Amino acid sequence: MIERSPFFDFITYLAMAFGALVVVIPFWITLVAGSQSLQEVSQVPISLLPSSHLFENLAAAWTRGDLGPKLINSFIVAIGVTVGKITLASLSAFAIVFFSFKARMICFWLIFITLMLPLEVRIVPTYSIAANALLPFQVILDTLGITGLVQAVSGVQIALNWNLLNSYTGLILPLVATATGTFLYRQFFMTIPDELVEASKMDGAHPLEFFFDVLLPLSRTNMLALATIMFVSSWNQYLWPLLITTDRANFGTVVMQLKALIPAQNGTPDWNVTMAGALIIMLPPLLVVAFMQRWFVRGLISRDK
Amino acid sequence: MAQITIKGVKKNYAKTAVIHGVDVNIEAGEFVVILGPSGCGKSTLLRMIAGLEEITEGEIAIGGTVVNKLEPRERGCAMVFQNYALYPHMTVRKNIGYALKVAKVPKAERDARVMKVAQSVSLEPFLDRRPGELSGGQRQRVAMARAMVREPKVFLFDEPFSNLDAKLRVAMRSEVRRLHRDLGVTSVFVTHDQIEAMTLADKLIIMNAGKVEQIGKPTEVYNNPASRFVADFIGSPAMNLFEGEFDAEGHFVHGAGGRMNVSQLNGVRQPGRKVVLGVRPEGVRRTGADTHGAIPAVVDYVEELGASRLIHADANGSRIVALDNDSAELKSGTPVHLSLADSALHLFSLEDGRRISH
Amino acid sequence: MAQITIKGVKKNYAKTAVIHGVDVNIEAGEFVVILGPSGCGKSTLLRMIAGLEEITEGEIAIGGTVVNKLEPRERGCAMVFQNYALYPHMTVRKNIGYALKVAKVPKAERDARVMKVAQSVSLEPFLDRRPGELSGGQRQRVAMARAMVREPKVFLFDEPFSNLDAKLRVAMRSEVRRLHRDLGVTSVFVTHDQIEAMTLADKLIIMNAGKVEQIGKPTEVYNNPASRFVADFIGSPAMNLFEGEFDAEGHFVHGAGGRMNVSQLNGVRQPGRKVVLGVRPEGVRRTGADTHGAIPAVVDYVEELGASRLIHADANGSRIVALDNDSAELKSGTPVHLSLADSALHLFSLEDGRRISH
Amino acid sequence: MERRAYYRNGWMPWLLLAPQLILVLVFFYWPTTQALYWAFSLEQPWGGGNTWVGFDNFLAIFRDREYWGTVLRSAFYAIVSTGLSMAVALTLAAFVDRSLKGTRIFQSIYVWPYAIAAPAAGVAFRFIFAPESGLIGSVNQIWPGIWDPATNGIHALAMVIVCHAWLGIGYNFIFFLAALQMIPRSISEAGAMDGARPFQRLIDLQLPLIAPTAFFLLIMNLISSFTDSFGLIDVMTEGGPIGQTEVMVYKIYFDGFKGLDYSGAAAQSIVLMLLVIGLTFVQFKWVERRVHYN
Amino acid sequence: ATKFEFWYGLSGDLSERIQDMCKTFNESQSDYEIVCVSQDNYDNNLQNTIAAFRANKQPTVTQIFDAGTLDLMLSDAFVPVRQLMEENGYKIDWANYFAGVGSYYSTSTGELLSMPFNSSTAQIYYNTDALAKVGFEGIPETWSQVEDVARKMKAAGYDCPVAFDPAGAWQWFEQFEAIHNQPIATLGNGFSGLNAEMVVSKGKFVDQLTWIKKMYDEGLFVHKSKDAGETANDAFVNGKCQITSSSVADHGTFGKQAKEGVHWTNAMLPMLDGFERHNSFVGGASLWTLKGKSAEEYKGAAAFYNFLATPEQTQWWSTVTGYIPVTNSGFEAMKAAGFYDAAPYKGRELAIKSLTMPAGENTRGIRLGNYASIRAEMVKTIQSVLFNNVPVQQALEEFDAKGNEILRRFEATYAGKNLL
Ligand SMILES: Nc1ncnc2c1ncn2[C@@H]1O[C@H](COP(=O)(O)OP(=O)(O)OP(=O)(O)O)[C@@H](O)[C@H]1O
Ligand SMILES: Nc1ncnc2c1ncn2[C@@H]1O[C@H](COP(=O)(O)OP(=O)(O)OP(=O)(O)O)[C@@H](O)[C@H]1O
Ligand SMILES: O=P(O)(O)OC[C@H](O)CO
Ligand SMILES: [Mg+2]
Ligand SMILES: [Mg+2]
Repeated sequence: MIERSPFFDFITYLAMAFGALVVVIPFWITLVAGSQSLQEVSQVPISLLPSSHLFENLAAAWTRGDLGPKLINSFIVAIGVTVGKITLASLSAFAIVFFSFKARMICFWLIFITLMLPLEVRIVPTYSIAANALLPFQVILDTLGITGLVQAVSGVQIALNWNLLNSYTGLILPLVATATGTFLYRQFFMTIPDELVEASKMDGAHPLEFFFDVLLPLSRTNMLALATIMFVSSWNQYLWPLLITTDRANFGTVVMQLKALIPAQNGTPDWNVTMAGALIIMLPPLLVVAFMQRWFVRGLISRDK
Repeated sequence: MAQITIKGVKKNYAKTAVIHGVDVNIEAGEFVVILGPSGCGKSTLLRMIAGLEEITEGEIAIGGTVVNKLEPRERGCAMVFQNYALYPHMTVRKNIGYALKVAKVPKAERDARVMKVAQSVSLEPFLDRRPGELSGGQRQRVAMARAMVREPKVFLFDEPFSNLDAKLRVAMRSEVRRLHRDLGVTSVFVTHDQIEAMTLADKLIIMNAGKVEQIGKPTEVYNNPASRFVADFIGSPAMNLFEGEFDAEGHFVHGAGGRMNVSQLNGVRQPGRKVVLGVRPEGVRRTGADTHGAIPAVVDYVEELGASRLIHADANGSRIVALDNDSAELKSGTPVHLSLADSALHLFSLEDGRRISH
Repeated sequence: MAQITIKGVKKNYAKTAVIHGVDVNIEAGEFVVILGPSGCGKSTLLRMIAGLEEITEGEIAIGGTVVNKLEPRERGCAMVFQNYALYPHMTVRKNIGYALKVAKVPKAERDARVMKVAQSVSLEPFLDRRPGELSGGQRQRVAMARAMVREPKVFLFDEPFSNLDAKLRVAMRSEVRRLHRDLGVTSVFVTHDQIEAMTLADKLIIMNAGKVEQIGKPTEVYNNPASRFVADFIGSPAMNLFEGEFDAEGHFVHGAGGRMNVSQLNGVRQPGRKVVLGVRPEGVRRTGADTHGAIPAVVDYVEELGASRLIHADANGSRIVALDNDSAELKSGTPVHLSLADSALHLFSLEDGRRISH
Repeated sequence: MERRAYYRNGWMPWLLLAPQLILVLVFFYWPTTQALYWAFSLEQPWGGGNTWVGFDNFLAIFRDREYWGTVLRSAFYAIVSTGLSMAVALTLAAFVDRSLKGTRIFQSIYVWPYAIAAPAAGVAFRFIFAPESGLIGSVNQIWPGIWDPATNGIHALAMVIVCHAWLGIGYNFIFFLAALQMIPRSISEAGAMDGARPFQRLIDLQLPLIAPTAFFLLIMNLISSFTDSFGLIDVMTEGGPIGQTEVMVYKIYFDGFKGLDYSGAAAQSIVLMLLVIGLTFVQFKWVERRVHYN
Repeated sequence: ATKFEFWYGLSGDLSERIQDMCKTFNESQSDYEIVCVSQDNYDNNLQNTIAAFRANKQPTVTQIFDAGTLDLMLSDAFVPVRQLMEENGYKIDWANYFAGVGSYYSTSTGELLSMPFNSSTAQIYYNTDALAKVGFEGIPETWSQVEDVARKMKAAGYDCPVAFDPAGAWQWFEQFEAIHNQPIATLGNGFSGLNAEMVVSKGKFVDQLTWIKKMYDEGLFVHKSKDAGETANDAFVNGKCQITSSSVADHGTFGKQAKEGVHWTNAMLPMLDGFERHNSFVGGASLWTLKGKSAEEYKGAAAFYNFLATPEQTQWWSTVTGYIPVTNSGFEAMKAAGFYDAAPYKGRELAIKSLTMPAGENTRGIRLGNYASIRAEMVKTIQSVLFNNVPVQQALEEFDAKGNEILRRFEATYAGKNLL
């Protein structure tokens, strides 16, 4: 920047260091507590230096929270959501941005509105749809009288049923449905110069050829940013998995296990194990963000000129 | 190589009319330049030819086929865009070859054709670079190569040089000219740079506000502008234009009572007729005070152009610019005398701006 | 109004040197234009004067005070940026008045001064608009008004017209000239447009690759370019430059054995001396085949400029451009004869490009 | 300006949109419709049937003082956590924007909180704020009983809010930084030439110019504080003590799932939906009307 | 073998015992395989069961706590246990079950709906060393004695005489009402109609809560909870607190977890002076068989219940946990075998004693709709009195109002249905 006075630079560093402290302290405390023994962690005031019990605690948390299979579940869900969302979002954003058809704006709003009403707000009814995701179609068939017709003709009763409870599909699909990705892609696609589309038209490319040959390669950075966002947010999902998995042993995710790691009602207050567990749970998304942050930031700063 | 016929073409965006009915005939192999101020509809017209914009009314035929309903890829046109519109993620080779790939031309043939085109515009050393690693001029050449490789019937250029600096522009101009000479493909070139237009065109189309003002050879347009608009638009420094009327003695009265002796306009000097008198700066010369018909003026400032200079002066309330080769210093406020070259006078109707022949 | 002294100024970005040591003296009240190709360091130099860029080495003094360590606000300079850098969220009034507000000038006085400045650049009707609601030329004037209102000791302009179209550029040029005439403030103006440079400068500084190539009056620079670079850079169409050497008879040998009679270069025609010979297109004229020293050439193509035209021809393997006023058509391939005007020859060393006086 | 490079192709856009539209229909519009229906009826928890009751469910929650308490608490929570988070993020972004040497390291650290699941952060903060141990617990050594989120609702709420604000720092920071960096450098330089010092430039030039981003963030934060607070509260306080950290979403979950009052919860969901839609609408109105500076 | 699922709401040590039990069952025969899944706690198990039921993914058997009994009864989602056993050809002597246990899970006509399983009641636990230290002979039997003892303990340097967790509404509130034969709601706590009304603010609990508040303010009752970092039970077994009240189910856990040198005993809940002791409520949970499963699965469930009803199994369960044997014969057999005579089981017979005290019109149990929510309201009520100094009378009136709202809502939800 412009002013280069050493004093001002000093203030800047001071403020930034303070900010870093604020951001890092919770991580540090988690690490420190996770590395201490039960005695150390129960001391008041707690020592701010890590101790030597990290691995025992990690191991204890690992078994108590049954983190192995839960981590795998979390990965499956996070990757499933990420891949699904990127696919869906890029396709629908492509349609919305590059095609001219009457219902374009209606479709955009239909999808976009979902952005405003996160899952948490419609928990209860969403649950029942998860029990039978085909219910809407059944109802449509029923009200149109098709069910009755088919039954009268063939004697077969149409009963659509697709239970998503306790399944990866159930964990993944509803998270894929939301509009964040579509919105981000739309924002990016709008920065693509008209001329590029036109050039490809002049070159004789079909819309899908334009999509695969030009648009997708160009949105690589955005894809990475979106992937980061999606991975992190689906990894961190709490309420939805909590709701949709009654069979936690098989379909639980790590974040759900946090509560199980908190010292139990009549157990010892072994916060060291809890924190070690938290450490394990935090790590994958943290690594993803730390690793992707360059693209992540760049992908969001789509400088449209 | 194909003839292009534009018949009664109009274009509306929603309610606003942008092209008000254009009729143009472009011969096969001709190099046509469309020139006009920003927003006059040049690009729109070009894009209608290309098929990138729907034609609201009228008809465009390429090589005898009406193309109104055809997709861009079916029209056999290639286009060079203002900002090149190269695919940023593809190498030069892939950029040039993309149209062929889409057309499912076999790889071997594709490579050969790309190579041939690349050679013809000296791009071989850069075939494996991305557009981002090229200079402006090189990018421009890639854009041209991309258009050439399809061996189209028509080339369309939309201000292809406007992002280049002056030196490069001159160079690219001669490259385009060479290209046209070599391939002889019908070309339509849009620009708002008149030097570009003058130097490139076989046929010049001057557009203004969605209408064609004049069609003709560049020299024809320069020497016989069909309207006040064209007169003002073509030529740099711009033509001096004086609004005024003829008095009883046939003098041209303008500004704060300035009078000019314009006897050469004999025949059109009806007293009271309101006209615009035009004369190019090179038709205005410094002269002695005693020259017949000399116009007294006061120097405002002088612009040094290197080889020559422009004298900006005030003649009885009208601004007048004269081209001068003398190198003596002329301070602001110096009185001078100017005379108008006989042959260089243009006359336009004040009402509708059309040329008045004399 | 202040004198600016630039002494041995260098600038490095990290490791790369961008300005290699510049010494310039700018008199109080002078209008200096820095001209050079893109990337040569013009903006960097200007920004070092402004205080927006640290000075790596050397010294800049304004009005006798060394300003190396001063903040921009302490230097008494005002700057007009290439893209105007207007505050988009403030009205024109606030844009212009912002510096005064920061300086805690009382509201009444501030308003008065803003109004005065706005009047002087005809902006009163727009005072309550935002920059986004102004045309390019109006924005440009706001930028100037903003610089003027502080009554600075120095005006700095960084390619202020590069975003304007040709017509507007001409108009703004005269506005800047008038401004300077009225206020007489020391001004430094950066551009890479040579017409702008030629027409505006009291003193022209030609820069190339971080070095000053030549300092002088515009006509001086045009007529006596100090180096091959300057000769090539100044003048449009560009000067013809031929690389070659003198033969035993004192003829200049170039291209594929072309020979020119350049007897007027007497004194520097050492046989075998490798030089670059320069002549402006207006110094090359068509002539009869029997004219003494006529150079035979073949027309490549002709560029129509309206009032005149450029003949691009090939003279024994060297490209040569001549300015011609004749309007007879010249087809590609026509043989012509050209002669070089006596007074117009320039000679440069082939090695270092410096001018060789003769 | 409107884009003009549209493809016209009857069925293809529909094909492209179909997967997303179907999912949205199934997982969004259907449940929402159902919630709407439940909100106007009494739904038996075991799914045995329901009875239409009109606006009774809404009247019931509106008559409930505790519900209004939750609404007010949500508003307080939203405003304070948003304010705190945005202020910290903006300050950091403003300093980082000076791009001094080494700034990149700070920049990447500041993004970290974004990666953390609310419940995970909740666990860490709960420990940090635990009255008898942890970091803040030490104050109780000096002044016994001064800090006790277990019995003091205000302490508990403060603890949750601080954690929520912390979680938002990363996201807010990125957007602020992006916005700041998108301001042309020359604007700041022009400000400097006009004599304004850094702080004054921040107030006079940068803040107004990033106003759209700030507003966008404001709304996103507010919405997230209505909705994302669930995980945090669930692991930190479970709404307690005395329901003093119960916010709207938590109550919806609690009443619906724990309390088996599906209809009451649905009515509350509808109210919250309207609120969030309202906020988003405000954002759009504002963004639409926001000054197009160029 | 036919597989079927059993969901339960216990965790920790008790969960492991259930797993042992399931293993024994699976090993005892080869026709059925029971899969036992913990849902952490009673609340969760009820919610998840409902959720699963709505999705048609319910387990065959689920463990529902006392507070959820009416929710199940009206759900139309279960197969009554008596019917199940009959249909599958098992003869169970239902009269053998403790009257208090049986009646809690039966219709007004005496039809037993769910299988009694882990029954308990509340107890008070004392640190005997502390009692000795302040010179108290025997065991306090009234709250005024408790107050006295606590005061002395405080004086003797004990920081925490009584550990108090407001979340323990079951022992501190419900059981108090039972043994004092105080109504929580009209109509015999809802046994004779869905239109019962809350009456807590009109009864003795007003005084009791006032007293608790006084004790809390004096530092004699000390807040111990999960949120405060240490639960009441932990504080007691660690010797930090000297008195606590909890389920007899914890008797076993206390025995295992008590720190070295911590000596303790249990007793029936203290009484207010001048009140005749009535029976306390049956706590814990019972097993419900859910509708919508196959006949094979029901056969398995019946076999499982039959297995639970065997005397050996009853005795084993009661031994490894603190839960009471639910049948008369089981209890008698254990008593005869001298089970209750010595540590670590000594004292558990007091639970039976408490449960078999004379019955009153308000001691049959609690049959209120969505009672879990009402209980949660009571926790808040106690917290607001202790932490926020809300006047007791006002707090309890608000509690009644809140409770009535829940009840009326429940009534409306099941409009047209009647109590079984
Ligand atoms: N998609 C559109 N919707 C509405 N009006 C448009 C659209 N595209 C162009 N126009 C208008 O049509 C007119 C002609 O535009 P066009 O782009 O053809 O001008 P142009 O001559 O190419 O100008 P330039 O030299 O600036 O490129 C302009 O006034 C422009 O504002
Ligand atoms: N911040 C920077 N870091 C590194 N190099 C820089 C920086 N700014 C400018 N340069 C380099 O310094 C050289 C001079 O830049 P400068 O902007 O002064 O050129 P200029 O003459 O103004 O060019 P133009 O006409 O394109 O504006 C260029 O080569 C440029 O790449
Ligand atoms: O801890 P338990 O199993 O005795 O149960 C206590 C209560 O009855 C639960 O509602
Ligand atoms: Mg255009
Ligand atoms: Mg520059």
